[in-house]
Amino acid sequence: MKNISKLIGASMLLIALSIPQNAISGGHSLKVLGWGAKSGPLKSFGVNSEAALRSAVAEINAAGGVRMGDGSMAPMEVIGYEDSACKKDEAIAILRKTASTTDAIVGMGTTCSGVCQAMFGVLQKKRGDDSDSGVQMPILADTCIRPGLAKISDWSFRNVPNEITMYDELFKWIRTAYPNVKTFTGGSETDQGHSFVTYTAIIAQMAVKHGFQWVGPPVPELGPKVKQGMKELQAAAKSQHWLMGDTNYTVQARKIKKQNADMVIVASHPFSACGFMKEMKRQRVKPKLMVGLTSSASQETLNGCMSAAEGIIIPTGFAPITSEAKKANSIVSKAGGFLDLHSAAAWENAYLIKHAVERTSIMGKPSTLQEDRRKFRNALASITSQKGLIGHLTRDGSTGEASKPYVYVQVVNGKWKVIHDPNS
Amino acid sequence: MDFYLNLINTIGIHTMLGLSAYLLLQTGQLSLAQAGFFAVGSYTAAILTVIFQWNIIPSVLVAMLVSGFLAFLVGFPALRVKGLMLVVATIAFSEFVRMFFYNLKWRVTRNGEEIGPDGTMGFAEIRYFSDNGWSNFEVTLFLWSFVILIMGVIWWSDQSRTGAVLRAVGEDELAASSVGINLTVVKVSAMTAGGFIAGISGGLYAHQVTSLDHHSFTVLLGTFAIAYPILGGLSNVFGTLVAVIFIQGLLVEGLRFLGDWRMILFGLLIVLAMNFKPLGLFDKQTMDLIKKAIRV
Amino acid sequence: MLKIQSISKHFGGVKALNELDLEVEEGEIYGVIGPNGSGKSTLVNVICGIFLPTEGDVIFEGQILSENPTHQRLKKGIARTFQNIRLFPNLTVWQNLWVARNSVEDIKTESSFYRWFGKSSIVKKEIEKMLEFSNLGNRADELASSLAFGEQRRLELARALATKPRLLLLDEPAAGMNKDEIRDLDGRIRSMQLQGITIILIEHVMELVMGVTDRIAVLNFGSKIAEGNPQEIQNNDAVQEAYLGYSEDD
Amino acid sequence: MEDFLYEAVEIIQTIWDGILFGSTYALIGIGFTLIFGAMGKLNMAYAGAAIAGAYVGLAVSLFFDATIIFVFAVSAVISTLLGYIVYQTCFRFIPTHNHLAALMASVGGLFFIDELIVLATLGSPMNFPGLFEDAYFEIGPFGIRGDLLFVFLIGIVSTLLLLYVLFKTRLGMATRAVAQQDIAAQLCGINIHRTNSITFSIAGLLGGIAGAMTAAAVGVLSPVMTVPLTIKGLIVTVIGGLGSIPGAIIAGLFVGAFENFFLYIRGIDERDMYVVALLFIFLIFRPNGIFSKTINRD
Repeated sequence: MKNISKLIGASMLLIALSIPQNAISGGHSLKVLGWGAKSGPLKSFGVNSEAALRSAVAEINAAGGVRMGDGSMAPMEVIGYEDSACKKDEAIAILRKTASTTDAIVGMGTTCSGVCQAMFGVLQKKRGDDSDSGVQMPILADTCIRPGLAKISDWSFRNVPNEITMYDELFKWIRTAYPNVKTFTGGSETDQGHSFVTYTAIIAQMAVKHGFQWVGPPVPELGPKVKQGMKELQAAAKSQHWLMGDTNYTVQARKIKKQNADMVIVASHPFSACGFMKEMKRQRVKPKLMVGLTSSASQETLNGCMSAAEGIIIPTGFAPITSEAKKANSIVSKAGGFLDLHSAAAWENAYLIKHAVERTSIMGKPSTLQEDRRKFRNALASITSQKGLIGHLTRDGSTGEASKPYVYVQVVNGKWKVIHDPNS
Repeated sequence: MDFYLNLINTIGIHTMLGLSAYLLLQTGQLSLAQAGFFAVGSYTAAILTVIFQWNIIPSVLVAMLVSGFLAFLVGFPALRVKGLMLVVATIAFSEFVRMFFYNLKWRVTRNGEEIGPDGTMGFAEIRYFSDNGWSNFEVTLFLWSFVILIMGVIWWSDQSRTGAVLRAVGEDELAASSVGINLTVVKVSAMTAGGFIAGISGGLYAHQVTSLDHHSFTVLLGTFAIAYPILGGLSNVFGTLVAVIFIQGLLVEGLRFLGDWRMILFGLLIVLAMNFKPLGLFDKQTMDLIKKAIRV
Repeated sequence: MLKIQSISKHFGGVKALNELDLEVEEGEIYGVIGPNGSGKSTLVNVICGIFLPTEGDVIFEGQILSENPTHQRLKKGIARTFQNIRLFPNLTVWQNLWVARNSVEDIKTESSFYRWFGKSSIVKKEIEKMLEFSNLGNRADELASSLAFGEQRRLELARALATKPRLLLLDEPAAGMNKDEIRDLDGRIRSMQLQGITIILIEHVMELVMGVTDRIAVLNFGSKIAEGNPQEIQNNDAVQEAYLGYSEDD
Repeated sequence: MEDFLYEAVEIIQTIWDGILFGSTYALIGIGFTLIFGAMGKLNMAYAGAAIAGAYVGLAVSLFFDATIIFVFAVSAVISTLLGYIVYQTCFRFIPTHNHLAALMASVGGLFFIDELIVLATLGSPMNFPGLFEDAYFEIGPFGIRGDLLFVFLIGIVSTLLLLYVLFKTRLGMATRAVAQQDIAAQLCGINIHRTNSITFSIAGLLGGIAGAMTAAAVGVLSPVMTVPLTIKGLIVTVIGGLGSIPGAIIAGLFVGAFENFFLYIRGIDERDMYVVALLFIFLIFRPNGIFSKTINRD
């Protein structure tokens, strides 16, 4: 049995190693632990969010740190930033590890909606419900934009814009800013839950609401009856959608060319949005306007297809428009990350944590850990409005759905340019 | 503690997944369909506990029967072909299953909330364990009782004539059929047994992660299912367990502190392991070492 | 007992068997000889159901075995050995014999659960008998691949016997054997005949064939050119001609 | 009538586009078939290596401002090298009869290559220079992409070159000898490892061209492309018949057209289901592929 025990011993040792070194230390500091995708195709999420989180924490500490329950100022400490690879099982393992083996007061992760959906499911649904054996640990996600995730658990928090109001406002603004745009069509990637549902249930519905005329395949019910409309849209427009890993977009682009709409919606992540927009360019589909999915308002789109994306308008939760935002942007860039709608949320989360901690009395001792987490959760839940990088982050206390400010950006000459700020 | 229990649960689920491929691999057939059976099992069990509010035990058993039956049906046409053709056919099968679940919508309203599988949005809030106040330790006991039962049955059949027949088919099909072994029956039975096991493991997995969507059941999962027995060696069931501990415990969880280098090392270590131990980590050489160690 | 009725087997343009007729009586040892490429192994494969004949029928005890696959023919009582030994190399000697217990008699006497998952004393006794027959009694737990060549031949023969056949096809069992081993094999074949097994012996080693068989058929280019007892065959002109240029133990 | 004409034009256009794109599947399929023919083994790292080659080609073009032909050449060379490395690391030292271990090792190789790409690019999609992006010919109602036509021609030329090498040179002779009877080939003095590594390199070369072609046709390179490309390549290999190069070409073009057609008439959600169904039909009725004449009894 020597070999097996050796192997088991070695793996236990490695697992022990993988727990942050200072995880259980008595030091007087406010500990947080983050995670995100640091491997796999979505690696940029984790890398950027880690850079943003660490930079923001450094800023907070440089400004004196966080005021704890005993009145003293303590530094905030990121005790680790783990790789969840945007996979459910791994994120759950990290969540449980954070909750049970570290004295982090809050877990910060992750960016991927599908992963949040699983992770939140492991948490206790209603706080104080003793019959529920779910994990009791506050989680603060940077993004996880899929609608409806807030209701899964009382312990889950997200820092995301509300996509419904975001696109509602967007089309209202387009109506006035581009009076000659009257018709629209579009496509999406159907294997990505967030892209497709946002497209059918939100973007297309809001465009119709603001009087744009759908010129895609006939969709009788598209309009106020959201659910019915969604179903019809899915059925009718199937052949102008694609999958994330596709390589051939000729059919979709030609269908959209034929529809000759003023506005084309590209509701897709950069991987396939770029392929599709390039195909549109090749087939010389030149709509007056393109509208994109908020997840595409990132550096990846510029890496992938700067020229084909020229002119696309996307609402985003971050742009360097205020002095704070500009400052944060330059700090994070120096730390080797990009600040975009995902990572900016990680930056803001650091400040949200500081704000919440200072609203209550966190002792930050190992003995008070569970109590601290509970207090922290309640404090975080009680925040309904907090200053973020480009405006106020708000949260609806009853539904738990967050809503953060957003701006509209457009690719102009190969760079993201803010074209409208609905708050100003 | 919670974390270690979670890791032990993950190891248990993956061990069952690996064992579901073990029997068929013994007959020399390389099938990547396990991801499909696993997906069917997990969706079935989750639908039963969430939509029909069944107890978990009958749900897992029904999941087992459903995926076993599916494996039985798939086995007949699929096992007509072998080698690379079987690999591709089974990849295609599990992609088909994945696409089925990615189109599956079955929403019902309960207590004012909509629940059930929701197409590409996945199937969230499969919260049987926490809703019924099961502690993670109880979950571990529950899950591992299945693992131990399955390992025991396979260990036993390995020692009996069944094991010898499966291996005989794997070594020389022509010789096996000329001593009277019905190849189709043996292969389809192995596939069906694999389907049963994959169904159980999928049903438990659904409740462990609480949320399912088609991203979990890709070809990659099917590859892992065969990777465990191949990496562990086909000489006995403990090989699979050791391989799961190696991959899930060591490479996935143990190396997490390496951050972005972890996955690179992951691929590299598999290549190295196969080069140095082509018959699996738990091959005859290792067995002899262990036997020697026990004797000393 | 076995009747081969105008069997032809074509591989593309090659006619491996050409309207061949044979008849084997119950209890006899029937030899099949012929130069290389005369269709001997194809004949075995056709009888066992590995190849389906292009034309003609194999009739075993009055029944036509047209579409029956190999394993079903075994249950009817047709077993074989291979020209190039095909054991299960990574199974033990014991397991090699255990796997072969598929006869109708075995299936009837044991419950199927016990057959697959148990190990009854009858099985133990019978396999022990087989081991004794093949002089492998003390090597039961060794892997088949670790046996010497002659032992592997004996094990393969024992494995075929473990299926309790009534007709046994031996495909060049003496290939690569020395004189002593051939003598030993001769004895074994005779003792199997005494147990009531009909044997078809396909062989190049004339010493064995001429000594042990009751009747012999000679094949050339897929057709039977002669049939008779060993003396008749030795004096047959057509046979002499067919073998011209071939050494006897090729 | 007008509707009918419109639909007819669209369907012809759809099938035509599919055939052009199918040439990338065909090249990937040939790679799988070559390796399978030579060793009877499956190299799962193949499509990964192809995409990796295209990445290196892209990196070169970013640093040296190279022409697109140069990018293609670099992709092909790197992928050739990767093919050789994959052989040496995942196949060379694993016993010949052990198919499982070699398969697993190449899966490890796929993970490794994929993750290296992610390490270098953060997984971000990268702009890949297109070929004559403005060449879009409109002939009557039909549109033809000039770049795809070029890509298609490259595919044809490289296939012809491959067939020449395989059937007219000594090297090809040795490769085919090893494929048919490895032991006999060894007895004739052919170094089996050398021949196999050359086969892997040739397959890698084709893969590199296929990777660069795919990237140029899409205009974007991303790590999410490797797995779908692997699956499509495998399906093409089986439909074409294992080991058959003409089969792989025809199957590649056919699968390209088939999936595009079903995308057009049935939509994206069902497209891949039809491709899978096509595969099953072939497995049941023509298990030896398009060009098989007989169905062997198993």
